[in-house]
Amino acid sequence: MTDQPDPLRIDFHLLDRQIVDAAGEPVGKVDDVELTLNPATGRLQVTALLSGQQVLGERIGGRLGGLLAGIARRLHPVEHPPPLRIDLTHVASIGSAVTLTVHRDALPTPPLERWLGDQFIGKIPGAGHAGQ
Amino acid sequence: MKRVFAVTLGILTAIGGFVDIGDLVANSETGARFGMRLAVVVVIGVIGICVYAEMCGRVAAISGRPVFDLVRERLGPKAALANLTGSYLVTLLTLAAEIGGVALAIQLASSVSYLLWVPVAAFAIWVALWRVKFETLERVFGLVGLALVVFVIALIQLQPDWAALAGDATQLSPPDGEDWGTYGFYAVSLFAAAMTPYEVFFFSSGGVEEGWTAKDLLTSRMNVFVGFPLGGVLSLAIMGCAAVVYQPLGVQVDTLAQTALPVGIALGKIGLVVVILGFFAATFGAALETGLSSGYTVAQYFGWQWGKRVAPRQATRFHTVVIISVLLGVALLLTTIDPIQLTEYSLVFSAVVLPLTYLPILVVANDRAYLDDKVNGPLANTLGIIYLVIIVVVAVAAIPLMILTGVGQ
Amino acid sequence: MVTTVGVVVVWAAVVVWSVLPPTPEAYLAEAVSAAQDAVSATGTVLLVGRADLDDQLLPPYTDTALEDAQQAAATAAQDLLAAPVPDADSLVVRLDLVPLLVAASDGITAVATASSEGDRDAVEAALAALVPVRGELDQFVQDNQ
Amino acid sequence: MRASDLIGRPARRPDGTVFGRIADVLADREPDGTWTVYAVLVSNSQRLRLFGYERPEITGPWIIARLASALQGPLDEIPIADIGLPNVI
Repeated sequence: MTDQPDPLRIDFHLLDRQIVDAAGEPVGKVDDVELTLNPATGRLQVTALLSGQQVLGERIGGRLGGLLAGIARRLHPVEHPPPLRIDLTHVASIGSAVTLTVHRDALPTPPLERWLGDQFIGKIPGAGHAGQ
Repeated sequence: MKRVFAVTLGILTAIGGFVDIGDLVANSETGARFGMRLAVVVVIGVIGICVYAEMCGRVAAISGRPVFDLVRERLGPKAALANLTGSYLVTLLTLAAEIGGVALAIQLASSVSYLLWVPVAAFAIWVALWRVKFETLERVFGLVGLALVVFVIALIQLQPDWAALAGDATQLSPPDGEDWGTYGFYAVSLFAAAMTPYEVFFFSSGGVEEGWTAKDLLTSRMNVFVGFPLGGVLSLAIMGCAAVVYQPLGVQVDTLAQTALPVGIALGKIGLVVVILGFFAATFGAALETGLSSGYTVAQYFGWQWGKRVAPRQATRFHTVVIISVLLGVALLLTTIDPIQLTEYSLVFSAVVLPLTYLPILVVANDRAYLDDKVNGPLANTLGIIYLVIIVVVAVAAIPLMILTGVGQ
Repeated sequence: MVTTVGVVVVWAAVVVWSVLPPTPEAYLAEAVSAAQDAVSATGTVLLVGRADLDDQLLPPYTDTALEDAQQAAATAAQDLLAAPVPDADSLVVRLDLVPLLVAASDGITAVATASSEGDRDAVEAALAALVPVRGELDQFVQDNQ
Repeated sequence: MRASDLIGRPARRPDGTVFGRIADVLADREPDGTWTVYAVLVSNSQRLRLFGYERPEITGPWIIARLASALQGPLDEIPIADIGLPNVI
C-alpha cells in the first residue's frame, strides 16, 4: 500500500466506502471489516474487507438488517454463502474510495449480478454492448 | 475553439435540461393564481440549485464519488437506507410524472388519450436508456428542450404591462382571494421544482461517468452558473405567460394544454408546434434522467457497478433497477391518476427528502481528505449554510402545508 | 412501540375526521371550489375557442384542450351534486350553483361539438352563450371567498 | 471478529464495566505492511456515525462543526489494551 491515512480510522476511512478495482470499476461497498487476534503477538489486526448485502444486513442488525440479509440469502444459490472477502494485502490505497491491486474479474462475481446476467438482463438484445 | 464549442454546448444543454414537468406545472399554476408574486421563489430556487450542483460537480470531479455514494459514507448504513428509501420513492414518483408528461405532450399532438401513449413512451424511454450513449441523450434532449425558449418570445409577443409584472414580483404576499397557506404551498412547489433531488444525482453521476477531473471544473461551473439561471428564465417566462393570459380571467391551470395555450395565442400554429415539441423533449429528457437516477441511488448505496459507460451485461443489477422503476412508473400512471396531480405530489415529497442528500454533500465539500485545496471557500459555505436553513424550513413546512391547503385547492 | 401508537392515533384521527358530518362551512368551501373549477374550465374554453376561430391552434390540440375542460366542468358539477347537504342555507347554495355548473358543462360541450364539426358559426354562438355563465360563476366565487 | 462487533457497541473495560460507546477504531501500520489496532475512540453519546469532524482535515462550515461536536460530546482515545474485547471469533 502506497497511499494510506494515518492513523487508519476504520469507521471513517473504511466502512461504507466504495471499493474499486485496479481499473477504477466499482466492486462493492466496504460493508464490514474483518479484525483478527494474532495468536503470536496477542494483538488485534485489520485483515480483510467484507462486502455484500448479507454482511451489511448483519451489521445493521435488528429487523431491518435481518430483512436485508434475508433477501440476500434468498437470492443466493448456496445455503450459507461466504461474504466477499478481500484481504487487506490486495488493497492498493485508501482514499475517497478503497482501490484494489487486482482487477474485478479476479474476484467472484456477486451472485445476484451473475443471476440477473444469466436469467434476465443477458437475455435482452443488446445487453453486451455499451451505448451507441 | 473546440473548448468554446464544448462549453457553449454544455450551457445550452443545461438550459434545455433545466425545465421538466415539475417546472412546467408549478410555474404555470402559480402564474395563473399569483401572477408574478412568487417569482422570487424561482430566483431563490435557481440560486439554490447552483450552490448545490456546483458543490456536487466539484466533489464528483475531485474525489470521483457521486452523491449517493457519499450519502451512505457520511450518514452510515441505517440513516442512508432510510434516505435511500425516501429518495428512491420520490425519484420514482418524478419518473412517473415525467412519463405522464411525455404521454400528455403526444396527446396534444395527436388527440389520442395519453393513457394509450404511456406504455409506448415508457418503452421508448427504456430503449433509449438501454441502447443510447449517455452524452447523446443529454445533448439531443437538452438542445431540443431549448424549444421552450418560445415561452420567452410568446411573453414578449403578448405585450404585457412590464411595469405591472415587475411591480407584482416585488409584492411578497398573496393576492386578493388567496390566503397565506396556498401562497406557502405553491412557494414550496416552485422551490422544489427548481431544486429537485434527482437533478444532482444525475449531474454528479454524469460527472463521474464522464471522468471529470479538476480540469473540467470550469466547464462544470459554466454549465451550472450560466445554464441553470438561463433555465430559470424559461421558468419565469412560463409563469409570466400564465399570469398575463389567465390571471385576469380568474382561470386556474391544471392541464398541460393550458400551459401551452398562451404560446398558441401569442404565436399561432408554429408556436404551438414548437411548444409541444419542447414539452416532449423536456419531459422525455427528464424521464431519462429520473430513470437513470433511480438506478444510481440504489446502485451507489450498495456499491454496485452502475452507469451507461459499460454494457448492460456488466451492470445487471443497475439495469434491473432501472427497468423495474420504469415499469412501476407505468403501473402508477395506468391507475389513471392525473399526471399533473402526480407532479404536484412529487414536488412536495422532493422538498421533504432534499435535506438528507444536501447535508452530506455540504459536509464532504469541506473535507480536505476528499477535496484537498478545492474545499468550499467562505462564499460557498455562507451560501451553503443559508440554503441548508431554507431547505430544512421548506422540508418541514411541505407536508403540513399540503394537508392544510388540500394540495393547494 | 411509540411509532406504532403514533401511527394508530393519526390513522384514527383521519378516519374520524373523514366520517364526521359535513359542516355548512365545509359545504360552502366545496361549492366555491366547484365554482372555481367551472370558472377555470369556461375561461379556458373561451380562450381556446377564440384562438381556434382565429385559426391559431391545431385540431388535435384544440380537441384535447376542450376535452380537458369538458371533463373538469362535468366533475365539478358531479362532485357538488354528490355532496351531502348539511342545512337549509347550504341547500340554497346548492340550488343557486348547480344550474350554473350544469350550464357551464353544457356550454363547453356545445363548443366542443361545434368545433369538432368545424362549424364556425356554431362555435361563435356557443362561446357567446358561455360568457354570461362564466360571469355568474365568477361572481359566486367572488361573493363567497 | 468484525469491526461492527466494536463500533457502535458499548465500550467495556477488561472487567466488563461499560463506560461509553465505541465510535471508531484506530489502526497503525506496521513495518511489515499489516495494520494493528492500537486504540478506540469512545464517546458518551448515542450517535454512531461521526461526521468526520474529529479529524483535522475538516473544520467547516463552522456552525455544522460546532453542532457536530456538541452532539458528539468529548471523544476519548483509549488504548486497545484497556478495552474488553467481545467474545467472538
